[in-house]
Amino acid sequence: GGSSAADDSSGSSNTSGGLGSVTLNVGDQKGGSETILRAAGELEKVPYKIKWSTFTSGPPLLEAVNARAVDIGGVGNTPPVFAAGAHSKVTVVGASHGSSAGEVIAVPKGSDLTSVADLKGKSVAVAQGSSAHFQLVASLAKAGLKLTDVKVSYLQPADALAAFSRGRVDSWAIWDPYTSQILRNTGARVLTTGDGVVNGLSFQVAAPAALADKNKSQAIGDYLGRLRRAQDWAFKHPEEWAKVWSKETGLPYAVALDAVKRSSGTRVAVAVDDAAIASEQKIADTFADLRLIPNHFTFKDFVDQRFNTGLPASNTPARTFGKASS
Amino acid sequence: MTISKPPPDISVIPDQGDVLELEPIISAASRRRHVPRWLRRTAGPLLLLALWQVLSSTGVLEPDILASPGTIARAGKELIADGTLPSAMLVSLQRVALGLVFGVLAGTALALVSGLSRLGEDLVDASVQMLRTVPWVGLIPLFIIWLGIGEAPKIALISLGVAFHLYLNVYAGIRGVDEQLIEAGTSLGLSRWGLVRHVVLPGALPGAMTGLRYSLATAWLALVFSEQINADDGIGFVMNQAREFFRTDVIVVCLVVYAFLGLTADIVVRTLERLLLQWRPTFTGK
Amino acid sequence: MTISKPPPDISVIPDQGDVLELEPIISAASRRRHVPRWLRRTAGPLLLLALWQVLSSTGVLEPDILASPGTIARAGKELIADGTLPSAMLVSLQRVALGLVFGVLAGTALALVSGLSRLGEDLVDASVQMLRTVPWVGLIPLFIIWLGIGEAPKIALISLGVAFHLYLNVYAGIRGVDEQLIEAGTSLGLSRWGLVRHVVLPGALPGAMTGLRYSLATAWLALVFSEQINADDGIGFVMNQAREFFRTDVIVVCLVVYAFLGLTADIVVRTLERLLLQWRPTFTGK
Amino acid sequence: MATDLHRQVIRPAGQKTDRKPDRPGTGTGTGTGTGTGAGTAVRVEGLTRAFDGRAVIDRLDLDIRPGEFTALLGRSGCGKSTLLRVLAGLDREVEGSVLVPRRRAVAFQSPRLMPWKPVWRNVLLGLPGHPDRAVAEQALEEVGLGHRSGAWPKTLSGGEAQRASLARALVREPDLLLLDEPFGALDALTRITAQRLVAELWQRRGCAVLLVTHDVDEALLLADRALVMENGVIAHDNPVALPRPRDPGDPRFAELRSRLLDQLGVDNHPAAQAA
Amino acid sequence: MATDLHRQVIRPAGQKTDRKPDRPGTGTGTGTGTGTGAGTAVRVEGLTRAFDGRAVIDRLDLDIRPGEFTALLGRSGCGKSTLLRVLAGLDREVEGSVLVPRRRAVAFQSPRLMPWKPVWRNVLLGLPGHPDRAVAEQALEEVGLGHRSGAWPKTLSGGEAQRASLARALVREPDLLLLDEPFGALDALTRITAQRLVAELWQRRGCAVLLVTHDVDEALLLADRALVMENGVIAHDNPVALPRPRDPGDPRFAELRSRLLDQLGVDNHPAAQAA
Ligand SMILES: Nc1ncnc2c1ncn2[C@@H]1O[C@H](COP(=O)(O)OP(=O)(O)OP(=O)(O)O)[C@@H](O)[C@H]1O
Ligand SMILES: Nc1ncnc2c1ncn2[C@@H]1O[C@H](COP(=O)(O)OP(=O)(O)OP(=O)(O)O)[C@@H](O)[C@H]1O
Ligand SMILES: [Mg+2]
Ligand SMILES: [Mg+2]
Repeated sequence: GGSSAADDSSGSSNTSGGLGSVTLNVGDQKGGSETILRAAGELEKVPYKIKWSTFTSGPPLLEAVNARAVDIGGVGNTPPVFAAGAHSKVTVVGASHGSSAGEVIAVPKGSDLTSVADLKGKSVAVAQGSSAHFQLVASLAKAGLKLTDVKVSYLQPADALAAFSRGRVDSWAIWDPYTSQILRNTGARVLTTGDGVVNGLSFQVAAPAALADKNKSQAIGDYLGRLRRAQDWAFKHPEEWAKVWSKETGLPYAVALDAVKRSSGTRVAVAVDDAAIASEQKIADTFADLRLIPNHFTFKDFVDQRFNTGLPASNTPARTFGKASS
Repeated sequence: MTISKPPPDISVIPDQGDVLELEPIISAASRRRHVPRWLRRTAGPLLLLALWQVLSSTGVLEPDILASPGTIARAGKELIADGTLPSAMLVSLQRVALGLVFGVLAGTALALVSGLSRLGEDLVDASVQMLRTVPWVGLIPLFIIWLGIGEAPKIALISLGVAFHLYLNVYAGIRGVDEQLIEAGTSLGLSRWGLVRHVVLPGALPGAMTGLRYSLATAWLALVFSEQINADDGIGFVMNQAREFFRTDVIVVCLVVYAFLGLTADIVVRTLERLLLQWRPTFTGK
Repeated sequence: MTISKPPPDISVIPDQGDVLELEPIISAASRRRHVPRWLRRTAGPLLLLALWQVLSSTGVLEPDILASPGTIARAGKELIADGTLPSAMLVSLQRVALGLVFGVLAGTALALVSGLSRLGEDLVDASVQMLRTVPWVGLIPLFIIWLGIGEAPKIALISLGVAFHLYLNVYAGIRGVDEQLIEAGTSLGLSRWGLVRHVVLPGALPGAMTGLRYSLATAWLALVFSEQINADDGIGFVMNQAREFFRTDVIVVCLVVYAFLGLTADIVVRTLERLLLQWRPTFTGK
Repeated sequence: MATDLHRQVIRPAGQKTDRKPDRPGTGTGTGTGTGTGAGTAVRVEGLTRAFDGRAVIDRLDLDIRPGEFTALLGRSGCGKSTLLRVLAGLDREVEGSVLVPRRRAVAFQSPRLMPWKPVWRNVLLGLPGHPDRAVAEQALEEVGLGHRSGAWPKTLSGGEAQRASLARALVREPDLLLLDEPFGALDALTRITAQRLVAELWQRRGCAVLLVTHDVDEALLLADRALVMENGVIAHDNPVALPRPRDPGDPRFAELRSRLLDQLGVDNHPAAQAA
Repeated sequence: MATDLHRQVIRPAGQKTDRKPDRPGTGTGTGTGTGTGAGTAVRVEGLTRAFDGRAVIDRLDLDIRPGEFTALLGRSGCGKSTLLRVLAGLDREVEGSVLVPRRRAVAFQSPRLMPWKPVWRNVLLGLPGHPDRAVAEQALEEVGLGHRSGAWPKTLSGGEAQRASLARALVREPDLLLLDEPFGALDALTRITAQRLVAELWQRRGCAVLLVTHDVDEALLLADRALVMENGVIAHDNPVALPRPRDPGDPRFAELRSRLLDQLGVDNHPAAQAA
């Protein structure tokens, strides 16, 4: 539940308080929060110290949150489900909603598959436990198929690319920026996107211990505000953001710009409301049915809604860079 | 072997002015501990286990730092009951066995080539020394491109790990063979192959055993990576999956299984050593 | 060394009925190749490189399977020019150095304990044999819980890999020391520590060298995993990141750097061996 | 063959050379130069050592008095080296009781030099204090190895290694010197030098010496007692009560030689005998 | 000490024992039993072997005729083993020309048994065909090691190992037999047996033998020629033209012994001499 601290959290960043002595340990991924905040100028005049830690992907970041080595960090929509399923000490405190156009099931150039239903009996590469994993299950379900109707090849993205580009697998469930990369470089074709199938959410996950600390909780509130403003900046300056991002990650600029326009630039900060929780609960139940999570559990137990104030509902449509950009 | 009489007392010698101070040579039989070997060898691991349990039950080791042996045992029992672990082990065992065979053959062959001839050394050794440092993980995409996503890349990865280990130790073993024995073999009219078979290989055997010991471990380690490639069974897969899904208890069960495998490998190699190196009267500690 | 006269012709001996067939002992000087050692040793790697380039330029090796050496060189030059590689190397070198120091100390100490005393062996060896099989990767979550996400878990991972390698080879080395020399040392009145220092350790040195050789490689390998934990610099991080973002050229550059590190490690150990093992007249191939 | 070996080695007066197998308390020997003539230096009672059930040493008794030079002969494989190893305290898989002095030095049958130490370091190994290289050099000079003191052991010739091993034992100044065929690989001249060296040390320190040898003349030239080992026990114990310096031409010497050869099983009928 | 060694070893009549250093074509030796008496078995010309710049063998010349039994004596470290290794074809870091028969057998100064093979397998190692264990057992029986044929080499006593090594060389039936102090660690009786064994093989096969020994009597009892090595060359070459069986009591024997000891630098004035 909310607390009095939540009141100032939505306020501006110039609150004095005892924040000067606070150090916020933020977990990050390469080209993630730190990059966007810096590019948007949101790392100037921060009334507390931020200590960045970089992780290769969501799961190890949440491991660190669970170990109290990190206070807060941003991840996709499935890692919190698994972390919660394992009863890790993590709490979802913020969310953003983006376009699901980047989450696709792709087929290589020259493939004769045209619909998800055609996948029956074919092989699909997917990273286990990723958002694409859920998307695959959901997409198949929508086409009236079960996971067992296809040959699932569990491959990490780098390995999957090798397999996909050599035609060792018939299709690949993948997300951005990988989507933009293969679409641009290998002439792959999209079979289906995640639109209407996945929730397009990503989360800020904090350690309960940090939330219990009054000062830290205040800092987290401020930090979430900065992230929201940075996202707005990115939407307004896609080229600039793509340039920074590509430099940071080594992605080609064209690919980065594609990815920004297709997904990462479309994000809008939203409340972790009941709709969001329900959509995550659906993911949790799906994986529990697949026995990838040992037990059914209530996702709401791992959510703290104190920072929701003033944020739009989670089903607020993502921004688009269509004709009506700006 | 028992002592027929106790070691005599030095005081039997009457104390004269210029008597040499003598010391008794104490028979080993009187000092021998009578705890059987296997029991003493299990003491270490058991002690570790006991420590773990004690720390857990006294609350020094909190469950979220490391679950107690009891919890792990329950998780393990579950994994066994639902068939996950047995079937994973079976699949992995096959992969490891195949990988070991190829790896041992390749490693030994390479070691022979570069151990036996200068030319071989110049060509092979530098290349192997260069390649063995290359991390497997980086090679996985290449392996997929070359060998697909079936069993081949998995077994290739395991073989690679095994081969390098064995290579290094067998090569060092060959280079450590006493030159005097090589000379003796030559002078006895052994052919080049006879020399290899009767002198060089037996001489390199202790080194090879060390290599084998680590190779067995490496094979299981490589499995963790090889079962990242399109696997849906196997102990490495179970562990990778547990990592993705934050199942710390399953991870620890896997680690325990690995530890158990390590012990088994150790027993296998020890038995082999007892059989093959019985000619070696070496230092065995005091 | 040159031959003063050519080996005599057997036909000098007049053909009588019962003459023994003689063979000349051909001086090694007349058979010696005059290619310097370092050149011959670089031949292997250079050959590999040439093969790679040829396959690439003839199109047998397509660029998306493995980029050509030229492409890789360009990518490498870029990484060096923008400072990524040098700074990564520097950071990694520090981690590896620290990890090596701790690992070497721990591994050697453990090996001494279990190599020198039966009791130590019973307690330590079984536990180590059990633990060394445990895959690092599985330990990462535990390490994060125990040691946080700073430098500690990274260095601990490296140390662990190094320590087990060294343990195994030093232990085998100690157990391979000739009992006769131990006896001689004892009879010379060496204390227990003197025995260790003057007999056991030098005798175990060849084994330790093999262990060290692999340890150096292992240290760099462990880096790849340890730099998955909260790193934003280091060669392992660069490689992990390249993997995340499909920079195949960067991956291959990293692999090449690793190969280069392997060669460097090899040169270091070879130099050490030349210095420390010069007393050993062993088989050096023909 | 052995010539004026004892040119400079004259035992001090009062040195007892006859056997004293009785209890040490009853010993009557007067002290040698260093005053350890009384008591006993080695006492072995009922010593048994078996390999794989075969008793190589079988309830052996042996007493050696301080300052006594004892030669041990016997067929190859009869257990001489095994006995030496027990006396050196290196083999404890034994039954029976053994008492030996604390300060012992051994020269093994094979040289057993540490291959990783140059010769001079091998010589100094285990000596208390930090003796100078000069100490080793001098000892090596005495065995004629001064020029090889910096060499690696594996580059030594057979005789050179044996001499290095001997030098290593001799610099230790022990109370009990155990020598296992220390001159076996030496030529006649070098052997005489080495024998003289051992004799000198023995005279100076008054230490007990147990010398395993196959050379009957050598035993008779050097020792106060010549033991013959057989079937795991000391089968024959011959006091050598000849005045020093000894002369192989002496008829008593020849008689003793003949007796020893007989005990060793050599069919030495007078015709083939060299005296 | 050596007694009726040649009890059964009688060299065939016509055996030349005087030195023939001239070109083989001019040799006049008639054949021995196996008919290899003509020509040459070993020819060494201008052989030089240096270690670290020190020439241990320095322009050495040596011819050995087939069927000739040659003894090689010399100070410890003078290069005897080095010469043997060259003749065995094991050391090729040499200058000069060396011709040797294809079939050679060596008994090294140290036994060099493969520690990983039981004694009998060591004996058979490298023999063509797949000889039976019985072959090895018989050879071992002859050197008195029948009971140890299944033992690991490291459990052998010094003399046993030396005998095993000798047996290993003898079963090879070579044209050139190179023996490096093969009897050094043997007691008197065992030594006589082993000497007789070598003599028998030599007589039967008519092979050339080069025996390194430090025992002057041994050299004179067995050899046709006694060489003394010094300063890297064969400094003295003594034909031993004594009838066999030889008697150490023979005045010609004593004279030769005296000459050899003199060449070896032993100060053997008549008083100390045993004849
Ligand atoms: N590898 C080597 N390096 C340097 N010097 C060596 C080497 N091998 C032998 N020598 C030296 O060469 C000399 C001759 O050695 P060799 O073994 O031939 O002597 P030897 O006549 O057989 O002596 P011994 O009777 O003591 O066996 C010795 O001084 C020895 O130290
Ligand atoms: N470790 C062992 N295992 C089995 N038998 C052994 C072992 N060590 C020695 N022997 C045997 O014990 C016997 C005595 O050996 P020892 O070395 O004492 O003989 P020795 O009298 O010194 O003979 P030599 O004069 O040949 O050196 C030999 O028959 C030997 O084979
Ligand atoms: Mg012996
Ligand atoms: Mg020699």
